[in-house]
Amino acid sequence: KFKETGVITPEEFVVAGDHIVHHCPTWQWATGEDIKIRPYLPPDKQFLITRNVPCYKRVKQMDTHQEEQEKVIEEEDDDGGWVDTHHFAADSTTAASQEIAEMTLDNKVLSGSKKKDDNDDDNEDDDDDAEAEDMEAFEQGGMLEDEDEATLKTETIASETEGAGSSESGILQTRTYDLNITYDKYYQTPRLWLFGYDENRKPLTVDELYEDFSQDHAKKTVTMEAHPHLPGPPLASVHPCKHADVMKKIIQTVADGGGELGVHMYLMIFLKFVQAVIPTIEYDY
Amino acid sequence: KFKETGVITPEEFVVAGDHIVHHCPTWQWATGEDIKIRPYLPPDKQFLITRNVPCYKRVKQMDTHQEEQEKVIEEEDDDGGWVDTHHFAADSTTAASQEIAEMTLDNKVLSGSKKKDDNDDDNEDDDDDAEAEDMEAFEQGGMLEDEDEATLKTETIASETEGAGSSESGILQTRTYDLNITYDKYYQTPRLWLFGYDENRKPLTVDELYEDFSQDHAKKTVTMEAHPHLPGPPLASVHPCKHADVMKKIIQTVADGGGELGVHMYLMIFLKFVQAVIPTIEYDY
Amino acid sequence: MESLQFAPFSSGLDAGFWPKLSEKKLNEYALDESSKDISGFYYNGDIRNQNPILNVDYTCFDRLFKTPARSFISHGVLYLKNTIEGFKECDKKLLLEEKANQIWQDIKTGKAVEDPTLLSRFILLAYADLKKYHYYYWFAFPALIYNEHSADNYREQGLFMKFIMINVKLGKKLLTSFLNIYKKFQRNLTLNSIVNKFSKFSGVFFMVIIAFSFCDPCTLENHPGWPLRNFLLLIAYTWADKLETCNILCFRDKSRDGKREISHSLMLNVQLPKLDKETCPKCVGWEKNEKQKLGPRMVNLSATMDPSRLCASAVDLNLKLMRWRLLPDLDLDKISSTKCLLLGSGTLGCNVARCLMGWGVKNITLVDNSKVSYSNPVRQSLFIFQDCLNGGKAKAEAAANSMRQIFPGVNALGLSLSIPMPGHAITGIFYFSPAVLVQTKKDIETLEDLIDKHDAVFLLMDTRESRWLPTLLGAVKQKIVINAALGFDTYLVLRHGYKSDTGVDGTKIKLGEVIPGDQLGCYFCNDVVAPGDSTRDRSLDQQCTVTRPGISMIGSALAVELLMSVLQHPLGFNFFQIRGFLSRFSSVLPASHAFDKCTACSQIVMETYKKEGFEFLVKVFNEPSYLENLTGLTAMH
Amino acid sequence: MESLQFAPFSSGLDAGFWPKLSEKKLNEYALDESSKDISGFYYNGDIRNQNPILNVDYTCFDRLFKTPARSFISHGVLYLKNTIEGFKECDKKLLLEEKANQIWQDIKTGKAVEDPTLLSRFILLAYADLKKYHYYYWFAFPALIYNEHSADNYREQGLFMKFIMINVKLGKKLLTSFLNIYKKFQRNLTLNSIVNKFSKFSGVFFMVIIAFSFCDPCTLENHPGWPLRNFLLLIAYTWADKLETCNILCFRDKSRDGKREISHSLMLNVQLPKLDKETCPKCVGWEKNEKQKLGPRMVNLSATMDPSRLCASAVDLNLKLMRWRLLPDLDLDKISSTKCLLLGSGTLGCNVARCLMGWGVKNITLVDNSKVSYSNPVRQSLFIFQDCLNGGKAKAEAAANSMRQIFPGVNALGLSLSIPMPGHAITGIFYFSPAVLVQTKKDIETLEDLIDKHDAVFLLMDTRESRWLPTLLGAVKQKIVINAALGFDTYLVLRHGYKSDTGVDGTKIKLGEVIPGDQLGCYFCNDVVAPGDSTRDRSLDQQCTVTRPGISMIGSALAVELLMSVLQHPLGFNFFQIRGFLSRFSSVLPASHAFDKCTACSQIVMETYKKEGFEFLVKVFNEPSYLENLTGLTAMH
Ligand SMILES: [Zn+2]
Ligand SMILES: [Zn+2]
Repeated sequence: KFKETGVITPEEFVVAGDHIVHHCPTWQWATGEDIKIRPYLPPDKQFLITRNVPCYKRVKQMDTHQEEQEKVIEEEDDDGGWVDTHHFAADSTTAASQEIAEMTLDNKVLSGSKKKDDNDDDNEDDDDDAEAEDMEAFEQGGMLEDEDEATLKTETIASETEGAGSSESGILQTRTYDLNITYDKYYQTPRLWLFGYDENRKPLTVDELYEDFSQDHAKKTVTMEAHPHLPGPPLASVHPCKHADVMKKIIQTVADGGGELGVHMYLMIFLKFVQAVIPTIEYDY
Repeated sequence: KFKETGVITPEEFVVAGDHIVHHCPTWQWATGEDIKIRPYLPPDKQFLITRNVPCYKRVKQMDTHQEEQEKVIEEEDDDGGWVDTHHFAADSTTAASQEIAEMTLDNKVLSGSKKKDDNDDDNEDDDDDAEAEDMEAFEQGGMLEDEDEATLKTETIASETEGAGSSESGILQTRTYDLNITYDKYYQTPRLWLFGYDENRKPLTVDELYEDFSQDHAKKTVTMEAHPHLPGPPLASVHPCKHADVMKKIIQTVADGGGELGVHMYLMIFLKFVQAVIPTIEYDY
Repeated sequence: MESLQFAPFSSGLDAGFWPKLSEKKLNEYALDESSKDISGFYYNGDIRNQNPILNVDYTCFDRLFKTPARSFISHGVLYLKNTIEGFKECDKKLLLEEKANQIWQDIKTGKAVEDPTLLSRFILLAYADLKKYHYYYWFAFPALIYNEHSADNYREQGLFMKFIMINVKLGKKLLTSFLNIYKKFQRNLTLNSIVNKFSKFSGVFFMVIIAFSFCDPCTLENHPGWPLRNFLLLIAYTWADKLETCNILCFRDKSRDGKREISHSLMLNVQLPKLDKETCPKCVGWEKNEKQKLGPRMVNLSATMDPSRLCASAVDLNLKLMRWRLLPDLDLDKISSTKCLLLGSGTLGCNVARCLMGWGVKNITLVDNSKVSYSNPVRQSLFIFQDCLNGGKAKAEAAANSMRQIFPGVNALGLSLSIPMPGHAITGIFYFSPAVLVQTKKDIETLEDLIDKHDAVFLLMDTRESRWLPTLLGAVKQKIVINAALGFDTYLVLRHGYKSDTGVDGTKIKLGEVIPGDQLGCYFCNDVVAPGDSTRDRSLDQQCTVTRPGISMIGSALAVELLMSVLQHPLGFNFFQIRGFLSRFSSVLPASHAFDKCTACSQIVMETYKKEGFEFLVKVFNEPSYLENLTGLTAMH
Repeated sequence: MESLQFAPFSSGLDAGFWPKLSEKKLNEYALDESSKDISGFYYNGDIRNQNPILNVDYTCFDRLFKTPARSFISHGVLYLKNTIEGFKECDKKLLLEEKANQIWQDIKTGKAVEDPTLLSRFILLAYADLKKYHYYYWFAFPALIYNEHSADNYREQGLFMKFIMINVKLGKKLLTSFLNIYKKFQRNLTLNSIVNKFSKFSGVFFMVIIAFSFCDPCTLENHPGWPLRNFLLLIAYTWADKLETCNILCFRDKSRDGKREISHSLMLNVQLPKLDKETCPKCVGWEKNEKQKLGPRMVNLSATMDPSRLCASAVDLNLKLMRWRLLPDLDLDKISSTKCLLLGSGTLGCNVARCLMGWGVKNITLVDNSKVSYSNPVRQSLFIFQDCLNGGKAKAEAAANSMRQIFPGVNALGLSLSIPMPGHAITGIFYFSPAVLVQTKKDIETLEDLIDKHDAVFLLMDTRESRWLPTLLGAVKQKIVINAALGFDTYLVLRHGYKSDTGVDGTKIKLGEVIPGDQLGCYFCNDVVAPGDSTRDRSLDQQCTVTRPGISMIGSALAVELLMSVLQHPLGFNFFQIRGFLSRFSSVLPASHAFDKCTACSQIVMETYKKEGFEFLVKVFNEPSYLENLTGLTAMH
């Protein structure tokens, strides 16, 4: 049925989740807060989680040409349509679906000219009126740590490998993301949640998050909402209202190309689809 | 100017008030709460007050034919018009204005057939969910009062004269009203306030009040609002929004009849006009 | 000569007294039960046949009490008890005796000659039930008993003709002090004027008639008022040695037709028997209640003081004004008694609820399954920032709560409930299905029950398919169903056709013909696909789609006004459907015929639901194509 | 052989940690500063070049901590200080020494052999400024210093090819206890599998390679991770008598393209110099901050935790979605920065204010001079029942307060102000005039100042004449003026013409011609009488006249949407005036030319006001015919 409608049942979500956990062990099932357990999912398989996923570049550093290739599907629709990406653009349907059908799952971070036309309008003042303490006053000298030879100085490693984004040695200070996939009963689709951290593991602001999202997608679909299983303030999430439609289209495209997708592949496809929204993250290795 | 517009200034209100206090000593100037003193009126002449005005009959006991004579002025007006009374009805204009011009100030309570067609829709449940104490349990016997010969037993007087509404002897248990006339700065007219009490000096409810008001007037103009000078909950008041117009019409009618009204007569006319609203009250003796 | 009988005071508490007392009790007295000095006043200008009233108004607590013009002070004491038991068990005889003794002392010491107002005193024993706004009170107007005085009444022969000459041996001193007494006791009017008048009348200067005079609140022609009792005692105590009788002027005043009249005053000649000057006389004065029994009175002021009731009557009045002034045929009871069920508590739900309250609808139930989020309050008019904290309150409950805060008289109920949707499977292949099935069944029963119990159902959800079940149920249960849906700058407000028992005959109405009410279509009548493709109908998806803020207000207002027009023909405004476009400010009012293959309201769907019930619904929820097959839509594709 | 360097942990606090800690502090710890046991975890499956992270999430406080799948526990202790000083002055060396001693004891007693997770510990010293949502924290990952161990790294030659055979003299017992250690230390993966694999690989059953193994969170190819430090010490303490070197498997795990990979694990051969078993070794472990200094870190979470900021950004996002999805040209800044002045805080004022907030307008000033009465809240959407009590709050202030409760980010101001009206005399013949004149002058100055300071003025009053002065001031000061007025079931929404400096030329526009914006009329342009006959314009008098509840919502929504269309051409919707009739659901959009004798916006009126100012206004207020004479209207009558 998911092929016709693009939606999946909770049972199918569990099947697809088990598949992804098996093949991508960075993804794990989680329970979340006990009081928030949904009865239609097994208690120990409420949602999927992966932590500390690096995100090396901002989306602006990617090729502009991709954005140009983006195409609004259903332009005739009165209420704004839905931006499809180059992955599924009309003129590359076959290639895209081929890629998905093969599930090579390779993630080339495309490098290219920095987008000059910076139409960032989210430049909100981030200055904090609330005063913080002077952090330098807290620094402490004379501690043993400074002398300990056995402690690896990470900064030296980092500087050694500077400029080499994918160097095999050394630590790259980078943004990381914690990702969750929950099941949205209402839309009957998975739903992606993102918690971003900067190089120092400090939470990213909404505007910083947007730097990692494909601008058109982000602005159309990323909303801040309360997590269905976790405590705390609202978190960024890709709104699932268009998921079913897009999934249906992808599956259709694959089917047209002769492929056949089992429901267990649903989340694999989903991750591919979500990657269009957050292109610079590597989360499905 | 009041002749052209029907409105009066605060100064004119004071002049008219002084006139009425002089000629009808039941009316007196009052100050009200100090914090509510209006700067545009003298502190000791903020509003007019008269107390314990009897109201012997309900308006329903009056002649129905009066109500039939009522006529909506400005029927062409989209928003409901304004009910004029028999006093100023088209076919009795001259008589009415004559009466006013002469200012005989007599108040015949018209008696007549009880109105049969009782379209009272205000029959709200007055039953109190909140329990009250059994009052009979409080009664005390053996007190000297019962034996005292010098205390007049009012009930004997009342029963002696029962049926004779205007008997010269005996006490008539009747509703009473406290009336106030304030100045409404917004509408630039006087405004009448009514606090009704039943035969036992208990405050009347809104629905009971309506029994004393000419039905159409009451329903169109009597509202419950906070008194501008007194503390406590909202009180019944004749909304002044139409006063100016009606006053202007009356003055015009009088003028047409050859009469000439000084501004000091304004409140006398006003009382006459208000009597159309509360026909059974005798407040200008 | 007959025995005098005095007309007792009736207590007259003004409208502002109890509110002021409640305020004092709350803010000042608290549990302090000690006696408080208060002031009352009376008037000698009332017209005939009224009880002499001792007025006590909100100013009575003032230390510097200002007696109203032409009124006379009475000195009171307030005993405000904390409990009804305290009120009941208070020793009333003792209270009265204390007061009597005070008056007696003032007479004995001569203080009352200097200030005769001391003779006029009252006791107010009270208990205020501030929760119920019930006030229990008992007044006493202490009068010392002075035995066997009898009097001639000269009233009937005309006041000025009947003055008795007084023995000149009384001398000048007494006259002076009498005049002093008079001045104080009766502030505005002095005896002087009367005396002088009479002097002129008699033509002999020192043929002065001396009368003890007081301002008499009584209006009866044969009886003096209560203040005379203690005054007589004062006279007897002070001058009875020298006088055997005295003249009493019961001064009464009134104005009629602009002319002052005092001719109804009484002139009495009263005998003054000797007094036992050592013993304080007995005292009477407790007021009888409405039943003429010696007991307290109670007044229930909840209607005028309980804010909730005040609010309810203000709102009620506002609505009545609408009828009285403009729409005499408007049936407000019908409106207020219409039970409305609002499915959805978002922008539409909140505004519809508000507008219904504005119309006086009393019973409103809201249903939603989501929580208040931070972006809601600026658009959804029943929520505030506080509702978003800690994950957000449940919307329906929060909305209902907010409605009660707006108007305590509303009967608002909020219910967190998911409405099952076609194509959203409820049975599965795994462990969790039984619980889910049970829950769904329960949810459906709740919804059926809700629709049964309401008269009008508003469909205000944000997806198309969630409207299916309520549409079907509304049709089956023959309820008024109003549907409102928003786009970015468009709105659709629609009344579903009322399903008569005879059903739709299927004949097409020709263009221009009026469609009978029972043959109007529903929200789904124009569709040729079954609900279930959740994302098709995007313009209705508020959770993600944005709308211009004004659109919801307009749509909600129209939805409510549409219901009102359905309930009330006089309102004139009656349409089947409005589709509005804010971008070009235009709207169309199409009407469409019920579709005999409609997935929600066609005969076959209704019949199958009636026959199979939950079984049928399970098929609809689980099999997307079931409805299309059932109605024959599939054949049309 | 080279000296080993261990990659230290980086602290990784999850998004949910600080909110949970704040909750605990508020509801549980209060001022209790005693240490709290918490739990962290790490993972050995990260990809290259990442800092090894010790994660601490919201579950860390759980007594029965559930380590996430494939992660490994670390036992922590939380020192939560009450003050920043306490945080600063806390003796960090002591804390670390205490923890070191605990580890040392666990090693000495053999407890750590039974449960090697005891070796992995951390300290979290923290201070939470709960008002500012500033969190100060400093992690320590205590590592006992074990001197001069050097190691060969066999990693580069491939894991399985480089196993070193171990001396069989270690015996079975050691192997068993080693396996036990291993099992506990590395829960999900046991060495067994590797050993067996290798056994099979080597083909010789007891050619078993014994390696001390741990799950290594480090991803660097030349360095093991931090957990090895205490583990090495344990090995040295427990077995160094028997071993000179040991094999260490730094087990690393990852999956890529659905295939598991462990080949990046490290195999080390480490020398085990003898240890002073009596003295607790020195200890290091305080984490460096972002600047690589030994100091704490601070994170400011007000943006994600401060409810007001969360709310502001949620509202903001909602608005941006409107632009992003539908109206790319929409200038939200222009809208949000438009300062709106609402004259009147009744049904229209409340709904207009709400709708403006929905559009993200930040600066809204409300003006009214009345108080909230009991009948208001059901119609006036910013008030609740509570606002009516004790005589009612001032409307404008109450409305502004309510707006802040809805959205803390709004800059709402409420002002009680009477707007002087033509024909309402302000000077008189008596004692009281000076004060009144002064007050009126002050009121006018306030109003002028308000209009100066705002960009758009909404006229939402309930009388016609009160609109006169703001109309004139709006015209003179060239502001956007939006006028809304209600009848029972009619509404009028009108944009006043913008007055250019050149003025109106008076030529009549022919029917069908478009009227230029600067020649559009105002509310008074269609009148041929001056304002002042207060009761004429009845349909606008809400105080007494009733309206259908829906009318105000529609009128208010249109007034706001009209302003938006004036501010934003892309919205398309742009009209000059709507008159709507709910009774027949229709509306007309007339446009009328400015009237050169208009009492409010004609050249002569504006000029006279500019020239004479207050003097002119006094004449207008006091002399009803003044305006008609001035404009020449009188001549037309
Ligand atoms: Zn239908
Ligand atoms: Zn104009």
